Parts: sequence; C-alpha cells; structure tokens
Amino acid sequence: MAHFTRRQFLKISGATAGVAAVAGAVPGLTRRSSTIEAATPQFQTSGEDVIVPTVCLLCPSGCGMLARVADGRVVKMEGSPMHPINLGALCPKGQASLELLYNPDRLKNPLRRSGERGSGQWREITWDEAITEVAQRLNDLRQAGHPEQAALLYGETRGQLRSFFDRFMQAVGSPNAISKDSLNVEAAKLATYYTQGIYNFPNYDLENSNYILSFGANLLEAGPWVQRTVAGQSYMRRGRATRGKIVVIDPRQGITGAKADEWIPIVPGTDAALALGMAHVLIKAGLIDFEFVHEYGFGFEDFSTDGVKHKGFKNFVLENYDPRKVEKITGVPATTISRLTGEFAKNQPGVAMLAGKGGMLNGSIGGLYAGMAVHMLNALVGNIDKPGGVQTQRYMPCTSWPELSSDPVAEAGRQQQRLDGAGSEYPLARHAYQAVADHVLNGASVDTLFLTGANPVFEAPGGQRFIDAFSKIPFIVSFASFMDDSAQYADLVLPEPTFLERWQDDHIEGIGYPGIALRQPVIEPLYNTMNTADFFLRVAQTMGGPVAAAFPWGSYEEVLQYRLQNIGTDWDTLKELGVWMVPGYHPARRGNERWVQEVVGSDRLSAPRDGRFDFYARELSCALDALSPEQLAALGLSVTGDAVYLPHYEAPPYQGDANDYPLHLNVITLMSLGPVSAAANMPTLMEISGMTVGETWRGWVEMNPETARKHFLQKDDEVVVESPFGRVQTRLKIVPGLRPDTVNMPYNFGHTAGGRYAKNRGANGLTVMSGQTEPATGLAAFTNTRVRVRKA
Amino acid sequence: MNFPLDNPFYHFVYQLINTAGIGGLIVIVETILILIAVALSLRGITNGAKVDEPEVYAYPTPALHHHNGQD
Amino acid sequence: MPKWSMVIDLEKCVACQACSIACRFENNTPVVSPELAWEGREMRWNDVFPAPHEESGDYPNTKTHYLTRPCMHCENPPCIKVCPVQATFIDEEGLVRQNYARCIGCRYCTVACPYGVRYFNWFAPEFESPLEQHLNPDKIEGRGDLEGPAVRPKGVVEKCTYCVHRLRKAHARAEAEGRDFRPDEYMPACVQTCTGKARFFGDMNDPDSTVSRLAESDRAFRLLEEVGTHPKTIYLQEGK
Amino acid sequence: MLRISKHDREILLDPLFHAGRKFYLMISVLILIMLWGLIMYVRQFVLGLGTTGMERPAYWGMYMVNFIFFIGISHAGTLISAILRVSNAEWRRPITRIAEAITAFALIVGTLQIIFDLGRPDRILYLFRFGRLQSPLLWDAVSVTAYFLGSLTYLYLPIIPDAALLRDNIPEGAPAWRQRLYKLMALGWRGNRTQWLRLEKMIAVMAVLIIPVAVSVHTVISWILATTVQPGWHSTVFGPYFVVGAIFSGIGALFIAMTAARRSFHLEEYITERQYRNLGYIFITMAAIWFYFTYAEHMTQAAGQLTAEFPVLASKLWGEFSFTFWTMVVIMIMAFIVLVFPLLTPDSWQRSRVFRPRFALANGVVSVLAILALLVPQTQGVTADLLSGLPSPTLRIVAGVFGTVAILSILPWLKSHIIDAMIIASGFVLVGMWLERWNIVVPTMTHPRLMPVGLYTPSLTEWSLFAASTALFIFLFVLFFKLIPAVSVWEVREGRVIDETRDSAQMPLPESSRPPGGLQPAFGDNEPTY
Repeated sequence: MAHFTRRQFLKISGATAGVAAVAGAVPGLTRRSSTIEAATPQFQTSGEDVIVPTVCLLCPSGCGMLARVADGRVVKMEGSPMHPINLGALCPKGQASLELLYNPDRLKNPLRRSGERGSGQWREITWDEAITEVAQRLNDLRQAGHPEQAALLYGETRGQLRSFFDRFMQAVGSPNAISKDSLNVEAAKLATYYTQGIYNFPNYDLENSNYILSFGANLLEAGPWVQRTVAGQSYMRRGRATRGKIVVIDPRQGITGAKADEWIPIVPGTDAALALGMAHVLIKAGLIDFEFVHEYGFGFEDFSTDGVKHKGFKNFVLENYDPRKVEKITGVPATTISRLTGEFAKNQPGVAMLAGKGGMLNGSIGGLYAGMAVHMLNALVGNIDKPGGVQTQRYMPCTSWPELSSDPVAEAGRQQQRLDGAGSEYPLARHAYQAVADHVLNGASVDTLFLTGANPVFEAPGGQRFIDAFSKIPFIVSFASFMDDSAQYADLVLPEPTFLERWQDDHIEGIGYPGIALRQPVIEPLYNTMNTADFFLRVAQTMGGPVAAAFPWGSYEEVLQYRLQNIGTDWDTLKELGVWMVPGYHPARRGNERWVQEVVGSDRLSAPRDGRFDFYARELSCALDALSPEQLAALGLSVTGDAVYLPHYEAPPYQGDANDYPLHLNVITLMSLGPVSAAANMPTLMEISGMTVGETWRGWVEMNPETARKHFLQKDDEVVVESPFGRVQTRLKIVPGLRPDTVNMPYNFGHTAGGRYAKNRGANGLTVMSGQTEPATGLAAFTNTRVRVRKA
Repeated sequence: MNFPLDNPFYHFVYQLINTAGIGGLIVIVETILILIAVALSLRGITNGAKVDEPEVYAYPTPALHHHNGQD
Repeated sequence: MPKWSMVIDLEKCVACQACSIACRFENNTPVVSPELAWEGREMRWNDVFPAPHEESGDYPNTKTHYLTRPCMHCENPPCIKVCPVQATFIDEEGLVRQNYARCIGCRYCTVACPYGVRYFNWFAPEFESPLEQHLNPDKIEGRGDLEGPAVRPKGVVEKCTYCVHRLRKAHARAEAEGRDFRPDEYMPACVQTCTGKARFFGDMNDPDSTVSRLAESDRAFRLLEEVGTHPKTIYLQEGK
Repeated sequence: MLRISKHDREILLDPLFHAGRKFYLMISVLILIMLWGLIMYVRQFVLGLGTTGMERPAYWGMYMVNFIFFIGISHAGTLISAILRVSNAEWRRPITRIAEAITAFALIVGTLQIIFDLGRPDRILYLFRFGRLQSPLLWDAVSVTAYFLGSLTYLYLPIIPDAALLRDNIPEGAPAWRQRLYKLMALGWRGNRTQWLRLEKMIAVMAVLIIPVAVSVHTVISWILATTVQPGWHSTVFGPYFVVGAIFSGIGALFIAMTAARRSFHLEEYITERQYRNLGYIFITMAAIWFYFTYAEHMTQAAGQLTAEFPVLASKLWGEFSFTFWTMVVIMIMAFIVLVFPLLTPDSWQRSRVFRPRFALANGVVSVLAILALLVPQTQGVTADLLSGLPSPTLRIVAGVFGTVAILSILPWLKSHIIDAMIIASGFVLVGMWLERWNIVVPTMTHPRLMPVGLYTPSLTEWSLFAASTALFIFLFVLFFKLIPAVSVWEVREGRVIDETRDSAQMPLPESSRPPGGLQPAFGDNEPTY
C-alpha cells in the first residue's frame, strides 16, 4: 500500500509540468481592498518540472530524497516521505547538497600529476588513458607476483559498493581493501560483536522506548543514523501519550544534552566504570531480567568449564563496581548512579546507547570494554530485540556474487598480511585505516594505492603522517569530486560524480527491518566524470584474464540490477520509488530460530552460535586465550585471568603529561558540517556551522567559563591549542555546558585543500592528536590526547 | 486587537491612513498651498511698489504703522 | 478564506537548522562571503540560534535554549505600520508579504520588527557560477510587483513569506485539476523538511486543524507577547 | 533708491564683493571634502549600502544619527528667531539672519542624510507615488517639507529690503549677474509704507506659524523611533526630549556660526556681548531642561529594569556604549559649568594670581592623566610598574581634587571672556548632542530583543559622508553670506532707532531714503553709539 501512495504522489508531482502552463493565467491574490492599485501579480515558474527520488550521501544516515528538477536544473531537495529513515524530513546537509552538485570547485576532467608530488601541477588526460594506466599497473603487479601491493582505502560505502570493492581487490589478489570504519563506528561494532555476537552497530527503537541512557551517543547531532535518532527522540517525547526521558552522559552538553532531561558531565574515558556501577545497582536491587540473563545469557553467574572455575559477570561486578567506588572514578555521585539505574529499570523499555565517533568511549582497549559494558545494560534488563529496546539490523537478500574463478596469483596475494595489520598486529581489528601510514613508514611496501571516499590526511588523527607515507608509495589514485587534502598528493585524480549524478544502492540501516534505497542520476552528469565502480569495471575488463572474468557486467547499474534482482520488486519500480522495504517486521522471539540466526551470535567466528548473549565474552577468550600475560599487557590490559573477558574499567592511557597538558581534547562532529570532507566546501553549511557558539565560517575551540577564567582567556580570543604532537590556532568560545577539564573542537574545519569554501577555514583539531592506534582493536585513538590552550 | 472596523468612523480613519497615495497627495497639496500662499504674499509685496507713495524708507520703525503715509 | 498559521514545538526541535537551509534553497537567499558573515550580514529568513537574554546558569546546572524563528506573520505587524510606501503588506490570508519592486530600502520595517526577521540586501546577491543553477525558478511578478523566491535586487528588504509561491502553486494545481483548493495542500519548505517533526502548519480558521488544536495547548505561547503584535507563528514550550 | 550710511556700507555690504585668499582656500578645501564624499556616495550607490558599517541588527547607523543631528540643528534657527521676534526681544536683530540660514541649510543637509540612508535612492519618488500617511516616515516627510518651505520663506522675507539696498548700492565693477540677482530678489522693493506694512505683517504671521511646525518636526523625528516597540525607544518623553535637544544643539550651532560671522566680517559692533549673554541665558535654560529630560528618560528605564530595555541601558551605563554615554554626560556637565559657574564667580577671584589659565591647565592635565590611569586596567610592562604604587583610591582622589581646582581656577578667565566661554560650551554641546543621538539610536539597534547582540562601527563611507555633509553645510553657509549680508541691515537700523528713542515719548518715523533733491545722502556719517 506504501507503493500505491507513492505512485499517486509521483503522479501529482508529474502534473506540475502541465500546471505550469496554466499557472501563468491564474489571477493573483487580490490585495486588501484598501490598496488603490488593482495589482495582479502573476505566479511564474519553470517550464518542465519533474521529481526524481535519490538517496543522500552526506552522512551515514542515507536519507531518501526527492530532487525537484526544473528545466534540467536541480533546484530543490526534499526528504522522501517514503523513506523509513527520514520520513519526509531532511537535514541541512541534504538540503544544501545542491551546493555540492553545482560547486564551482568540482573536478571536471581526469588529472595526471605533471609536477612534483603536492606541487599542484596537473594535466588533463582522457578516461581511456587513466584506465589503461591503472590496468597496466595492476597487471604488472600481478605478473610480478605481488598483487597484495595494491591497496584500496575506502570511506563511506553504501549498499553493494563495499562488497564490490572487496571483490575487486580479491580478484586482483590483494587483501588490502581497508575501510575507515576504525575511525568511527568500529568501536561500537566490536562491542556488539563480543557480547551479542553481531558485527554491526545496534539499532535502537527509540519510538517505543521510555528511557534513553546515552553514553556519549550524540544522538541529535552526529552518529551512524542521526536523522533516525532525531525523529525517534522527537516521537518519543511528544509524538505519543507518554513522554520518555533522555539522560545524556557526556563531558560535553551540546545540543543533545541541552535538549535532554538530564545531563551528566562524566570524567572523560570512564563510561565503563559508570555502566558497570549501574550494572552493580541493577543486580543488587534485583532489577534485572532474570529469565534473560539465565536462559539467554552466558557467563552471568560463575561457571566452570573443563573443571576450571570461571568468575561470572555478576560476582565480578558486585565485587568491583560499588557505586561509591564508581563515584570516585567517574565523578558522578553514587546517589545519581543509583537513581538513574532505578529510573532506567523501572521505565522499561529503555535503552543504553553506544556512541559512534564523538563520544569519549574509545581511546584504548578500555573503549571496547566500555562499549561492552554499556551494551550489557540492555541485556541485563532483557532488552535485546524487543520493541523499545535494541534491535538488530536485517538486510535485503541480495543475489550473491558469482564465484571467483581459480587464480593462483590472486589466491597467493590474498593470503598475505594486511597492510594495516588488522587481524595480525591488532588481533581484534577488522580494519585499521589510520595505521596504514605507520606501516608504510615502517617499510611495508605498497605500489598502488586507491583512495575513494577517503581523505586520510584530513580525517585521521595525526593525519600529516599520511603525507610522509604517500611519498613512499609510487602510485596513488584518488577518486574525488574535489581536489581534497589527500588528492593533492596523488598521481592520478579521477573525478567522481557527486551522489546526485550516479548509480548506487543503499541498504537502509537503523530501523531493524530490511530495506533498500537507490541513488540514481538526478540529472545528466555535469562534467566528464565516472562513477568509481564503473572505473573499476572498465579497469577489470582492460586487465583481462580472471579479473575480467570476475566482472562480467557492463556498468555498475547492471551490477546493481544483478544483485537486487530478488528483493521483491522490479528495477523500474525501484527507480520510480527510490526505496523498497519489506514491511511487517516483528522482533524475533527469544530462543526461536530467527533469534539464533539474526539476533544473537550469528556473526561469531569461533565461539558457539547458541543464541546466548555473552556476559563473559567467549569470542574474546577465543581470540586472546593463546596470549601470554606479557602479550596481554602489551595490548594495554591491566588485568589477567577472567577479568580480561569480562567488561571492566581500564584507565585510559593519556598522551601528554597532565601538568603540562591539563585539558582533554574532543573533536566533535556537527549536525551542519557532518563527517564528510566534501561538506566543508558547501558555503551554506560553512555559514551555519557555528550556530551554537555564534560563529560562522571558521572553527573554534569550546571551553568552560571557569577554565577560561583560570587561563585569562576571553571569548573570541585567538588561541593556540597545543599537544605534544603539534599545535593549531583557532578562536575561543565560552560554553558553560562543558566539563572544565575538556575542550572541544568541531570537525571538518582546517582543510588544506578541497575548494575555495573549505580551504584554510579554521583549524583541524585532529592534527594535534596522537595518531596512535589502539594495540588490540586497531581503532584510532581519538580521545586520549591531552592539550593545553594559550593565547596566540 | 484592532480598530473597530464595523464602526464607520474608525473604518474611515483606518482606510484613510491605509490608502496608498494619500500621503503623497497630502504632501503635494500642502506644498502647493504653502507655495501659493507665499507666492500671493510676495506678489502683494511686489504690487506694493506700485502704490503711489513718494516716501520710501530703508528701514521701518513701529511708528510707521500709525503713519498715514503722507508727509 | 484560510488564516495560515505555524506551530513550532520547541521540545521536538533539535536545532538542526534544516528549516533555515530548506528556506534558503526554496527562497534563493544568497550565501554571503565570510567577511560579510562575520559582520552579521547573513541572510537566513528562518534562523536558528541560542535564545539570548536567558540565564543559562553555571556548570553543571546549565542549559542552552535554542530558538528557531521564521516570520511571526503577526496579526498586528509593526513592520507594515511603518512602511512608507506599502512595500510590505498583509494579505487577506494573513501572510505578511514583501514587494521587492516597491521597497525603497529605508529599513524602517527591519528596525520596527521586534523579532528581527526582516533582512536587507546590503549588496546585490551573488551566486558564484555555477551555483546560480540551483536557484528556484518560481516567482510572483507583474504590474510593479516582485515577490516570492525571485532573486532580489540590492538595497531592498526581504523576509519569510510562509512560502507564498507554494500557496499560489497549490492553487494553480487545484485549478488545473478542476477541483477546490484544500488547505492541507500547502506547507512552507521549512515545515516539510523539519527533522524533528516539530513544525505544524495549517488553517487557523478551521477549528479542527492541527494548528488550531495545538494553539490551545497549555504549552502554547507566542514570542514577545508583551509587544502586542499577535503572532500567528505559535510556539510550544519545552519540557512542560 | 535706498541709502545706507558709509559705515554700515563698509562693514556690511563691501565684504560681499571682496574675497581674500582665505576665502578661496576655505572654499577649495570644502569642495575637496565634498568631492571625496561624492566619490564615496557614488561608490555606495553602485555597490549597495553594504559599504557602510551597518549590519543586522544595526540596521540604522550614522546616517540616521546625522539626520537627527542636522535636523536638530535646524531648530536653532527659525525657532529661536521666531520666538524672539514674537516676544519682541530687541537684541535678536543682528543674529536672526544667521539663525534662519542655519535652519535652511541644516534642513537641506539633514534631508540628504535620508537619501544617503536609502537602499534604493532611485525609488525616492515612490514616497510620493505610494506614500502611506500611516508611516511616521511620511509624517516626517510632510513635516520637514512644510518646515523647509516655511523656513525658506521666513529666511527670504527679511532679505527683500536688504536685496533692494544692495541693488541700489552695488559697488562699481560688481559682476552683472549679481546685479541681476539682487534685482530679482528685491522683487521691485521700493520701501514705501505699504510694502513695509505688508512685509512686517507677513513676517509676523510666518513667525507665529513656523513655531508649531518646528516643534512638530523634531517631535515627529522622535516618533519615528518611539512608535516602534524597540527597547529604549518606546517612550512618551521622546517628543519633548528631542525638541529640547534640538533647540539646545541649535543654539550651540548658532553661537559658533555667529562668532564665525562676527570674526570674519568684523561685526563686533553689531553682534556684541549682549547677544552672547542673552542667548546664553536661553542656552542655560535649555541645558537644564535637557538634563531633566535625560535624567527622566534614563531613570524610568533604570527603575523599571524591563528584560529587554535594561540591557540597552546597561550597555550605556557600563557596557560597550559607556564611553560615548559618559563622554556625553561629562561634556554636557562641562558645558553647564562653563555656562553657569562664571555667573557665580565673585569678582575678587579675578584679582587672584592663582586663578590663571595656565594653572588651570596644569591641574587639568594631572586630573586627566589620573582618569586615564583609572580607565586603562590590566596594564602591563612599564605602565604597570609606574601605576603599581598608585592604588585606585589615590588616583580617584587625585583626579577629583586636581579636576576641581582646574575648573575653579579657570572660572575668572571664563567670566572675562564670555564669547570664548560660549564657544567652548557650544562645542561641548554640539559634540554632546551628536553623541546623545548616537546613544539613542545605536544601543537600541545593537540590543534587539531576539537577536544576538550586534556591534556597529561606522565605515569610511559613513565618516566621509558625515564630513562631506558638514562641509556642504559650511559651504552653503559661507556662500550664502558672500551674497547676502550676515546681519539684517534694515532690522539693525530699526533696532538702533528704537533703542535710541526708548526713553522718548514718541517713536520717530524712519528716515526717508528719498533723495531730497540731489544724489547726496540726506545724513552724514554720524556714528551710532551702539
């Protein structure tokens, strides 16, 4: 029936073209009779007016959009009412996406470097030249027997694109398809994986929830599906009969804290202790879901396997995390902990939310434990896959990729160690994007590096290391719509069409039930651009042999058609609607088949997939059991034995002496500029970026008034933010809603390239960060750098 | 809260001050009236020269008012 | 004859500024250069900002309140009373509109408006090519009138019109389809895009419309009620 | 053929036909300033009002301040001369023309400010085409138009006999266009009884008519602000407050203008200390009323502490406008001291050796230094070391004591130099009144209710146009008094007769100008003792 409404909607929209002709003849509104002049102003509009559905790509939400195309120009974006993530709403980034499309700094033709690296001298080449060169290069690598020396760094990939890239690199013979997940949501994904056994970010059913405990989840400004959490919280508070409560636990108040009912400014990096303190209260007061923890949980009570006694979660927490002890660690009063816990338990369903990037969770292996501890709060009250609780994302069934043909060169290459050290140096990691620089600088050999949707020089902490690393890489190809911070050091810069001009599908994530959405060219591509996937298809075909055989499609559109042939609708309908869902989703019942297949444990590689939620992380014990205590200590663990597999609080290993560098630096993602580098070159977003602090077009650093007074600093002072790793200059803003020991800098300022609106505006706080990689998880250490602030 | 527009008097006042062009009209009328008055007066002074009075004065005194004009 | 009104639920508003930007692209307000923006010359008919003059308290018992503010479309608009040339006027559906072809740029209305919703074109709007491609082609023009999203000349005042061109378009569509216009066929761009679904729009003359019902809520208030402007943009207060 | 005594002629008429180097130098400088202003205005016209420092929320700035200021100055003139004429104040005679000229020119320059301020000056005629009388701006247009036409008439009427005098006594070799000009302006004036009676009647009528119009002009200007609901403007006292301020600043301008005319045309025997003294009394009265209104205006705001209004007041009392506000208050008090205290000074002080200007200056410098040291907090380096031994109570006492001594010791000098005293006071008042308008317009603009607090700094364009406007004002003034005698010749002569015969029982008739037979003047060069 959704189908029906949508059709009708389009029909009405299509009628606009006809209406326009009539519109000219419509008499204007008559003015108030007191106007002497009998003015009849005419309503005028364009000739042809059509509406095309597509999907946004300016943050990970993936909101459905409707583009109004008037006389061949895209003139307005609206939220698609059919898309379950945004339901007709659209945030400022999506609204402003026309500034991406019609940006004066777009790359218009493929460019080949003609001067020194980074000198900014380029000559235009044809696509055929680019394709031939890349294909030749990859073939040379394969002939030399080192296909693993090709690497691909990718950023936000939606829909099939990630598996497409993975498949391409596999076909070539390289394990190095490296995602930048380790910069943001990977911590939460790993936390869910080691507890629930699902390698994905948990969804939260905020609409039906009564209580939100947000552990640094900036649910109104940033996050994996911010539009979804915004809509959820607004419904939860005023869309239904009872109003839910929101508690924000974050050193920074921000908009989320300001809109919340309660803001708990916690000592940075101590979320694990607080969550475990709450678990303590839950257990001690008997507020837990006994059926869940005993029937569907593992390791809650003490247990013994093969005669070895193991400590369970319950006793571990009762022994170690008394709220009075937690108060000393977190700065949150024990009474508050008890009160919040009581409220949380008595106002079920409620959720304890994990942070994406932007919280203060990660920083060491302690970040993983913090995530696990927070997620376990949901399990303790039995909220896994329940209405109003944590949901598990299901996906549309896609036709599987055809088997790769036998190819010894590629198979040998795929067995090589990954460039980023994930799975080897970092045993728990899936990706360690930021570590690529270190490994290249330490001698790992890379011949050809592809960058797509990735701008490591800017977006990785301590990203300048990548500039040095790039100089050791003979050939770098960057796919970009703008000459961004990283592309300027590339050898080949290939213009990517913006997301409004290309084919790409999009799994709808954040709602639990499966859905697929489609990006399609809203207008003919403006410039001589090529979809990155199309480029790889053509490279594969030019390479010939098994690589070509792996990609028998003519274009990425055909790839999508192949992969999406079994989703329950035909291609034309999907194009017309832009979105397709399977409605009628219900949570899985505990213990039944779907529970085991979809909800708990299905992604586990080693531990049993028995549908039990791990309070004692069996998967972690499988991964770390073989390690000696010394090796464990090297991973940043201060404990041994069972405690390693139980969530516990690890004091964060801060970089920078506490006396010299007294302040924690937190880089925050803004609703306006978002996490995508290209957004910084959209003038409208730059203009509105500093709304909360009354700033525009330039970055700032936020500071508590008390701290500012101590440092003799005043609002709008030019200040230097300094760490052991570097310094940046920016403007000071006084923000009362912030811990006195923390300062914030907004993300997406301080680009060194990327267009006239982005370049040299404000400062990039990530450049003063350590660039360290967490030893166990391979995550970028975002929050363990301490700084000092002084007047410039 | 607004003017009681059902009352004809207030309605008239409201219409009067809300009518485009009235302001300009008033400025023009006022200007014209002043100009006419001034022009008439100046004409009076000019015409005064034609009055047959042989005596002329470079300055007046209040006594002039009571003087019959004939020496 | 409908009487248009907007209700904004501040509790649901998350200060995301989508309304601001939807308005910009619907109504072609220009992006000004950074230098001008620092001087306070940005043009966003619908602005979002931390509410001034509110005691926000000391850490940690502090709270910032955010305000989103389109034109109030007052029933007793101070801007209209002071305009010397009737470039701004209120039509019979209660929309306070602005005629760019008439305005002489004296800025008396911007000064008189207690809400600060009226904006002045200090310079002629500029759109760096090819950014001008995204301009909305809709406008209302003729007989010495220029309204709607039409790109404004320099030196005139402009303001939120509740997207009056959308109303006209909806009327035109109804007429083309040979049926009566219904009040629910039209809403301004900011209402359509609102991420928190905090905005409601409709006919205040219809006692059953959403806005009429919400306006009776005990959370309902109007901005600066004390200045006697009787706004038709109504707010619902936070956290009550 | 009207005649004039040789003495009067040498002093009043002859300078009109001789221009020295100073005159041409002055005119050139003024023209240069105006040309610069014109360039800046053309630039503003082409680019837009963005070339000014105005912004959101400071939508009105220096142009509006100048508008109110110049229109205020215009009150000098006509209002003073009309009131004095109606009240038969004989001493007014030598200064009426200067006062009336100020009115006419200040109105021209003031109206120009509004054109500067328009975003679309090309649409200025829409004010008439679509004018809405509901707008206070239209009230203002009506009022200013009426006042301007009335003032022009009122300026012109007394010129007629003098134009005739010039026509009849023009020196040999004067350019032909000036002869034609005077002939035209004289409107065939003969000076017979009928004409005199008609003229005096008209002047009397105009004097009565112009007073309410003049009052309305500045009231309406205040209403432009007061009819809005902006914090700090929505005040009932604004009408009279503005009128009083206008007259106050007008008299200040008059003092300066008449002193300039007195010095450059050597009119010492026409414009004497009597004029200064009498006008000074009115000045003091106005100052007192002005203080009263200022206090009333700010006191009500301070006592009420309304949420929106109080920040405006606070910005003036201790915020970002405290400098302009307190400067205004201090120099207005100084003006008051300069005006009033000499009257209270005993003569014996004049004989004291201590109370000398040099001594006062020394004391004043110490006091000012102490105040500066107080005003510059958080000093660093050498200054800090110097000041570290001087705690602020000491500085305050030093500033107060030395300041008081300075003021007291200058009083005898002021008492003996009344004209200089008036000029000093006028300068203070003009600056003070400009600042008062600034303090009324700008703080409210930058402290609106719902917007973040703004900041307004006038740009080069605005300063240039201010300078050019002032230059234009002076230029018109200088040019006008190169064509028309600065002192109304016939009025002064009438005044002399009235003065001389004050004690006699009968008022004599004016002397006839009719040549009794020959071309020789009927009377000799009997010097009047005035």
